Amino acid sequence: MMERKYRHDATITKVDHLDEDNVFLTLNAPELSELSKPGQFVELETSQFLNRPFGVAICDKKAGTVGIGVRKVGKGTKEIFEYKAGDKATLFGPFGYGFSISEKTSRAYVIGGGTGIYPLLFLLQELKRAGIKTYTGCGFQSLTHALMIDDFSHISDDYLTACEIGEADVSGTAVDALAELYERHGQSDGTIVYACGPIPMLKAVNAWCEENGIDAECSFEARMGCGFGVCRGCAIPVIRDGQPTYDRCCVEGPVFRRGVVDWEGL
Amino acid sequence: MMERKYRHDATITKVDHLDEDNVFLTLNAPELSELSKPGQFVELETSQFLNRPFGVAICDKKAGTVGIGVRKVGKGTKEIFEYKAGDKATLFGPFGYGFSISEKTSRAYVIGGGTGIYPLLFLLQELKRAGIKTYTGCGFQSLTHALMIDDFSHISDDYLTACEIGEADVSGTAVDALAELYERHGQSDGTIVYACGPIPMLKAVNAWCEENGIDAECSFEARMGCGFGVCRGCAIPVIRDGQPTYDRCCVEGPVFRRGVVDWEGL
Amino acid sequence: MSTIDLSCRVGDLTCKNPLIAASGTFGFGREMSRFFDLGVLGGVVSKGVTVKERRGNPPHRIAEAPGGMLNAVGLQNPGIEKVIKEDLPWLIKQDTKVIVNAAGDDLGDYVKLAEALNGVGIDAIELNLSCPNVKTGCMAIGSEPALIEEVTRACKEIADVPIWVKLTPNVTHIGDMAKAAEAGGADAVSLINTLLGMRIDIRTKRPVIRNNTGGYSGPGVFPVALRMVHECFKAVNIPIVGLGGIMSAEDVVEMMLAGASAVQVGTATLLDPYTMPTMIEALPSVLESIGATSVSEIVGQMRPW
Amino acid sequence: MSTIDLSCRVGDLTCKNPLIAASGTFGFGREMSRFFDLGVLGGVVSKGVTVKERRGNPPHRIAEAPGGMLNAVGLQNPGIEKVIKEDLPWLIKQDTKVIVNAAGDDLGDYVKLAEALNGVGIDAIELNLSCPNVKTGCMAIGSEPALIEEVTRACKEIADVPIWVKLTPNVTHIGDMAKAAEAGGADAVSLINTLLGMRIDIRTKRPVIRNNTGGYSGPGVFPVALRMVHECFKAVNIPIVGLGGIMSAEDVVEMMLAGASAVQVGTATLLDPYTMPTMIEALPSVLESIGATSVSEIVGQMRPW
Ligand SMILES: Cc1cc2nc3c(=O)[nH]c(=O)nc-3n(C[C@H](O)[C@H](O)[C@H](O)COP(=O)(O)OP(=O)(O)OC[C@H]3O[C@@H](n4cnc5c(N)ncnc54)[C@H](O)[C@@H]3O)c2cc1C
Ligand SMILES: Cc1cc2nc3c(=O)[nH]c(=O)nc-3n(C[C@H](O)[C@H](O)[C@H](O)COP(=O)(O)OP(=O)(O)OC[C@H]3O[C@@H](n4cnc5c(N)ncnc54)[C@H](O)[C@@H]3O)c2cc1C
Ligand SMILES: Cc1cc2nc3c(=O)[nH]c(=O)nc-3n(C[C@H](O)[C@H](O)[C@H](O)COP(=O)(O)O)c2cc1C
Ligand SMILES: Cc1cc2nc3c(=O)[nH]c(=O)nc-3n(C[C@H](O)[C@H](O)[C@H](O)COP(=O)(O)O)c2cc1C
Ligand code: FES
Ligand code: FES
Repeated sequence: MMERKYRHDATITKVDHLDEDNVFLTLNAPELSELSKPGQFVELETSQFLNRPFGVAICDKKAGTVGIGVRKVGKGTKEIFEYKAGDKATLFGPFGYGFSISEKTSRAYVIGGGTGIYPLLFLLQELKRAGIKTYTGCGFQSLTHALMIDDFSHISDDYLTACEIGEADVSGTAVDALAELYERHGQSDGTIVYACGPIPMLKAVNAWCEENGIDAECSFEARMGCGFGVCRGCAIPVIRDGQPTYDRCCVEGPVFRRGVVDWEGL
Repeated sequence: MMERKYRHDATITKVDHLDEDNVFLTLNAPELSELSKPGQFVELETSQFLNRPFGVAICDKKAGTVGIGVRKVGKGTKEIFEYKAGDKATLFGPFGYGFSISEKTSRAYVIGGGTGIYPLLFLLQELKRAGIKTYTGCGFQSLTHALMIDDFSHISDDYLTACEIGEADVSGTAVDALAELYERHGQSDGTIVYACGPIPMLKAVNAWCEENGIDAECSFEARMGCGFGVCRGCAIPVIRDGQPTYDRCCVEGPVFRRGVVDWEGL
Repeated sequence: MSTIDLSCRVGDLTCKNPLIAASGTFGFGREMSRFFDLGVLGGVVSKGVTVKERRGNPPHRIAEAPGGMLNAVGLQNPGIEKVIKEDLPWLIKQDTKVIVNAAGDDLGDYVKLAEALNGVGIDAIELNLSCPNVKTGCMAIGSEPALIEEVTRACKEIADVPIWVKLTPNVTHIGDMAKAAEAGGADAVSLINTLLGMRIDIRTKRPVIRNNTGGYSGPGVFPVALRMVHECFKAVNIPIVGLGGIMSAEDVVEMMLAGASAVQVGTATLLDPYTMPTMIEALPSVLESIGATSVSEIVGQMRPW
Repeated sequence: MSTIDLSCRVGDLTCKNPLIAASGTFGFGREMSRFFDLGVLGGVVSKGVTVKERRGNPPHRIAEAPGGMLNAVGLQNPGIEKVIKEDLPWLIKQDTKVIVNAAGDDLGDYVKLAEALNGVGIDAIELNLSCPNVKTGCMAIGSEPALIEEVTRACKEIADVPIWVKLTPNVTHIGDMAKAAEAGGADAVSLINTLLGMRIDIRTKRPVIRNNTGGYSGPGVFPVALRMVHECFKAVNIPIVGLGGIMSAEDVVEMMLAGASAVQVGTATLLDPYTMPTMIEALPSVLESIGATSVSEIVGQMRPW
């Protein structure tokens, strides 16, 4: 039988229910963890028809495990929420063009909102390994919705939680946290913003970067058919050669340089 | 919320793998066991589209349990074969017109073939309770295919296993066992044959009964849509008012008096 | 508890809720009454009835498919006379609307059925111009606009109750079929009947269904049904009764947003006899969750892009 | 190990096995080559190609349904020139048959595409007369026998490779469409393309797909596809390439028994990129289990009742 390098019949080794709607799964999948880079995603099989995409949130190549954070929003994620340690799970991946970590990068602002924070954990891990200073801001609806504060503040050189409701480090959005962090740490050559979260957040990040002349890499979500580039289901509006067109979220993305994205077209 | 008397969210309390293809499940389902009569069946939910019909094979009203014997033949039964004690199962039923146990019945010949033997266990239990003598013959391909010999010989007043291949009590079919038992125990007023098994066996039982002038009740199988009489999917050819027509296996059956069955039309 | 108004109207007919049992998966209702009081339903459509008794097709009549099933029952029923004498009197006594599904080989049959049903006390007749499992009539009529119009008009002239026309999805332009029914004076169209399908037993090399082909129903047909309901909603002004693959209260809402004034539930009942009460119980909270205060206000409220 | 002959013929074209990747779910093949060597496949049909580059429809382009999915990609592709320059040279080098799916707005488009593909080194052209997700051409042509015949004949006169005509299932009489293709000189017909469907997000009251409607594919369409393949098998003498909801080697066999000389696999690849190799690995033992010694001997061997 032919080798199936991108198919992983994994075992769930750990299930952490972060709150009523969020679960963090650790999966034993050595080849997957070997191949994964920050910003890439996996496609998880459920009893629903299409597989479900999730960013790789933790990757321990030594242990041969990956972690994904999942928020319960619909039928597929509801099912995933019920997984127990010991259950089997089939995943495909890793897929997609992840975050790029350049030699020139000196400091990174890492901005997340909602479930967008999960894949940033893996990114932060790799940025740290590369010796890059990281300033992280995560935005949530309220403090009760905030997730993994300890993990993020522990791995970042500076970390702020932003909430629109209630008391937090910053009262406002993730972009307000970004502004506050920028206030504190400024920029130098090779400063970059990494962002992952809902479209309105990404738009605001883009506007802020525009204003401050900083480059950004933004991770997008799109409904996916395949996850590996053959169906063209996952269109993200971009500008290529001056023309508006659609890139594939699963191949050219999910991470896009902010300059190529057709922000109006979104 | 409205009561759902014929729906049972049961727990599987015991799983006995009888051989490589046959499993006997005991389910905790008090209302179902309360309602069930021999010859009736349940519809079991699986991940397949339609529910799967199985005869009630054991019914312990005190313990609140029922048992079903399942042979692995296709996708649904393959899934059932993997059930473990503690798993949940949804069943509907009991449905259908079962075996009738008349006051006048003095002795019963109980004939089964293949998976047709399972529902006969429950019948034998009730016949015994009614003080009726039971002479049981079960037919299998070979002795290695024989099932539950101990249970049947224990509950019957006389029991014979018939196999076409290899050494058994009777070498031949279930009908040969019937002939041998009849040889031994004869008939009197109120003798009846109860039969459950594949069509060729039922046809042979019918022919034998015809010859010997004995009545029989035969339990049939048919592909079912609903199991409770509304879809007319489960047609069994019968003669009503001298005309050939189709009865519902799930309502007028699965047990039919041999006289109403359109044996030619089968 | 809930203040959501579930009542709905199909033309002049008012149902207590939009859930009507579809034809062929509810018998004549009596078998279902052991499960629940039929009074909880918006309505019941009878099994297809023909002028004369029909024995139906030989078995197998049923096959499975992913997301659905095929059937070729072949309209087994005792004939209109017996149905009127033995089945309808009981059904009419239930506190729900009663619609009789009428199937024929030709115009004459449909007229006879409509005539016979006059004065019986039912609430509507559903002309089955769409059964794919019989050799003549039904689907053959239902894929020709001129025939649809002719049969509808003839029945409309005779019947003392509203006429619904049940359409087949096995056509190129479903809107044209609905228009033909409207032109013939139909009070409503109901759709979809089953998609024509087939399955083969690879071992025996025989079609699983004795009739060779069968009608495909269940959740697998839902997207097609929804699209067709919306096409008809745009094409005609008479109300639409939507069906095909409805499995949940959410599906009911989706079908009504597409333009259905009421819905029918078929195959779902076969999988769980309590399905319709379950949907009715769940409907208010689904409506609440989308900000609706009544079921009738959502009809056709889908906003196309 | 196994001695089962998997090779099959579609007219003059011989494929090493009957599994051909369907159009639109395999890109131009290159993305799939990281999963396996395309040489294991019987053939690959390219994504639909148009004369000019197409941007495709805005998102969402995908919706889910029980037993399947809806898509309205809208034929996003770089246009025939670029495809010939950048995509086909690589694909042609693979050890498999290459079929280009050609889609146009009108007769002129199809002719231009056929012309452009002359001498390129592909093995066949599949005329997409069936895409439901674009405003003009395709499905509009594919539901009119006269247009099917006209387009087929025009392409046949020009092309230097066999012409397959891909049919839409959204018609009343599929056999008539196949006959029209045959009359136009088609070397084969392939079917089915997607069933036209819709889904609504009940919360936003918007169609889930930005295009409002989409093409329904996956196991939920299999019974319809199978029935239509058999109808065409009875209607025409040219070979049939069967597709629609094939998910397993058993489905391949069922489709071929119904009359398909080869099959295509679409949606199944999206769920598992290794699906086609898995089916090819399983096919010999499935064939053995039904007593066949070659795949070609089972074509059309279904025995109707
Ligand atoms: C590249 C990528 C990375 C992602 N990473 C994460 C993550 O790390 N953690 C997390 O919780 N979620 C993540 N998501 C979102 C996640 O895929 C969806 O929440 C999930 O698919 C919803 O499935 P469902 O069955 O619960 O929802 P349903 O609404 O029932 O799903 C219906 C359909 O819509 C699709 N869908 C619904 N929401 C989304 C969405 N936001 N993005 C894409 N498709 C969607 C589903 O996949 C399915 O096809 C990511 C999405 C993408 C594209
Ligand atoms: C009244 C009744 C009582 C039964 N009692 C028993 C029992 O006690 N033990 C037991 O092992 N089996 C019993 N059967 C047979 C059992 O229902 C089938 O073996 C089972 O449905 C096969 O399901 P599958 O998914 O494994 O097979 P598949 O072949 O994959 O099923 C395909 C379809 O065919 C139907 N089907 C297949 N075989 C049969 C069959 N023999 N009878 C009816 N429908 C069938 C399935 O229900 C399903 O709808 C009984 C059947 C009936 C009608
Ligand atoms: C077993 C069965 C029998 C049916 N009999 C009839 C019938 O007699 N008359 C009719 O108009 N439709 C009949 N139908 C079609 C259904 O009423 C309905 O139109 C179709 O099944 C689609 O709806 P569903 O997916 O909810 O079942 C039958 C369907 C099934 C499954
Ligand atoms: C995402 C997607 C894109 C498709 N694009 C095309 C296309 O460009 N040309 C075409 O002829 N068919 C196209 N199809 C239809 C498939 O080739 C196939 O006919 C259909 O999906 C049924 O087969 P399946 O159920 O195996 O997918 C597309 C299907 C899907 C799901
Ligand atoms: S999801 Fe299929 S191309 Fe991106
Ligand atoms: S299975 Fe539906 S009537 Fe018997």
